[in-house]
Amino acid sequence: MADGAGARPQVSVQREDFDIAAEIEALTAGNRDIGAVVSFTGLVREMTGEGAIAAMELEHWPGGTENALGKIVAEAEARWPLDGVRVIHRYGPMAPGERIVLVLAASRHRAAAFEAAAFLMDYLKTRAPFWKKEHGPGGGRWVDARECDDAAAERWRDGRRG
Amino acid sequence: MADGAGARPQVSVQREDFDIAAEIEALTAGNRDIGAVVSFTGLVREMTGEGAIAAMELEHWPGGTENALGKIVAEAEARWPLDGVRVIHRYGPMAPGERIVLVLAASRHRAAAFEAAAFLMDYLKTRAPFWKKEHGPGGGRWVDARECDDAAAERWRDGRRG
Amino acid sequence: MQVLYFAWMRERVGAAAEEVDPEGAATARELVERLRAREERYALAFADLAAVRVAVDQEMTDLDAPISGAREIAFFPPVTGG
Amino acid sequence: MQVLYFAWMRERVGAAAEEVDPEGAATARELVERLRAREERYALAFADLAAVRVAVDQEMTDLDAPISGAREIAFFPPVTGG
Repeated sequence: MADGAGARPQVSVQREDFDIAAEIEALTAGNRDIGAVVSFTGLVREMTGEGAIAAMELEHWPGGTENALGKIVAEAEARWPLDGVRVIHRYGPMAPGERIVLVLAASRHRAAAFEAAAFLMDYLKTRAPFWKKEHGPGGGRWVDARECDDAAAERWRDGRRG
Repeated sequence: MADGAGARPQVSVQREDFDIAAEIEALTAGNRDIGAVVSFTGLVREMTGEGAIAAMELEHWPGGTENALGKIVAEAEARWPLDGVRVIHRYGPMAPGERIVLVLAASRHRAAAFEAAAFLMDYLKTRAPFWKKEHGPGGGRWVDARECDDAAAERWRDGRRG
Repeated sequence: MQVLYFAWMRERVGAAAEEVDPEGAATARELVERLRAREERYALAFADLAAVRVAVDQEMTDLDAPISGAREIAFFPPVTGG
Repeated sequence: MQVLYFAWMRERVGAAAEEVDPEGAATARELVERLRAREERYALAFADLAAVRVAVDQEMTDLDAPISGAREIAFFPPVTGG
């Protein structure tokens, strides 16, 4: 049902895990014009370039993170005809296999949903203030940013789509 | 857990609805190298070019459909380094808002998961033997294929990625 | 040889599957021409060849594909799933 | 003015937030230079300026952004979430 749909947050930064099916249900309920929903789920990988990690810790910027994610969502909504967007990003300690991030994009047709979800992730990876620290056999280690993430974000410049 | 993971089907053509969260869970369980899972869910839209529909009926080719979907999945696995692929497509009568199709792609990094899921949908839309008949105020009407679906599938020719 | 029809082609032919004598047709296109000449319902189903897709023994192909030795030919309109 | 540090910059500075006298610094880069000259821990945190990102009043910008009138400057390494 659409009741209270306007009151649901588009962006959440939280310690707790999330329920993908419930989030998709809440995003699409009451809107029968939606034909396509794309979800992205990011998980903690055990093997890194430095070996197997025991845990990962995500630092964020309370307030600043929500602000940055809100701008990224607004930019996606300006670029594509979306019927719904949802971003949930966790912080704090996490074990390998745990969910880190969820991005949902809903639209009438699939191209907009796919592109918007990919755009949201590319911008989140390069513009949202989160920092990963991996805890492995060699102790704690801050993860380096990847150049390919900058390249992925760059492809959306100048209104290009993919 | 990975037990029995090899026995799970990659492709299902079924009357029943599906559980997105359970499918993602089954696809990723026991594999801690997966960093990215992309899902596509297709829903029955109520408004069409011909007005609001009351129901939709999906015809398929028993045996031929599974065969076609299996080939599409094999092609995706040959093109991208995937840790898991899942395709579920329903047939039979469906109401607006109901789920029609689910595609999942899991990989270490997000680019492969996003591209493979988009590829699977583009090929499914143009090569998997399903036919939609919409039931609206004007009676039953077979849905026309969309030219933009052919264009979307064409972009993956010659090993191009996006 | 077994011939299958789907969607509105099935409705126009009035059958989902039938055993057909190919009468020496070497390609799917020749088989379609023989069927069209046979009865009005086939002429209707195959009125627009641009809208006809064909699979020979479950391999998607085109109307000029050879059909000698094939067990099953399927005719259908462009697919619209997903 | 309030200055925030995140991730390994926070660890090197030894504080997540502090009140800093900009000593007339007109840009974020000038503020960094004053901090670097002040104590070893700042010199360490800002050793590689290519790895420093800056936000002025929560707007992502660069080191040459003016900071006069700003309430809050945040310094952090390239982000690695997602």
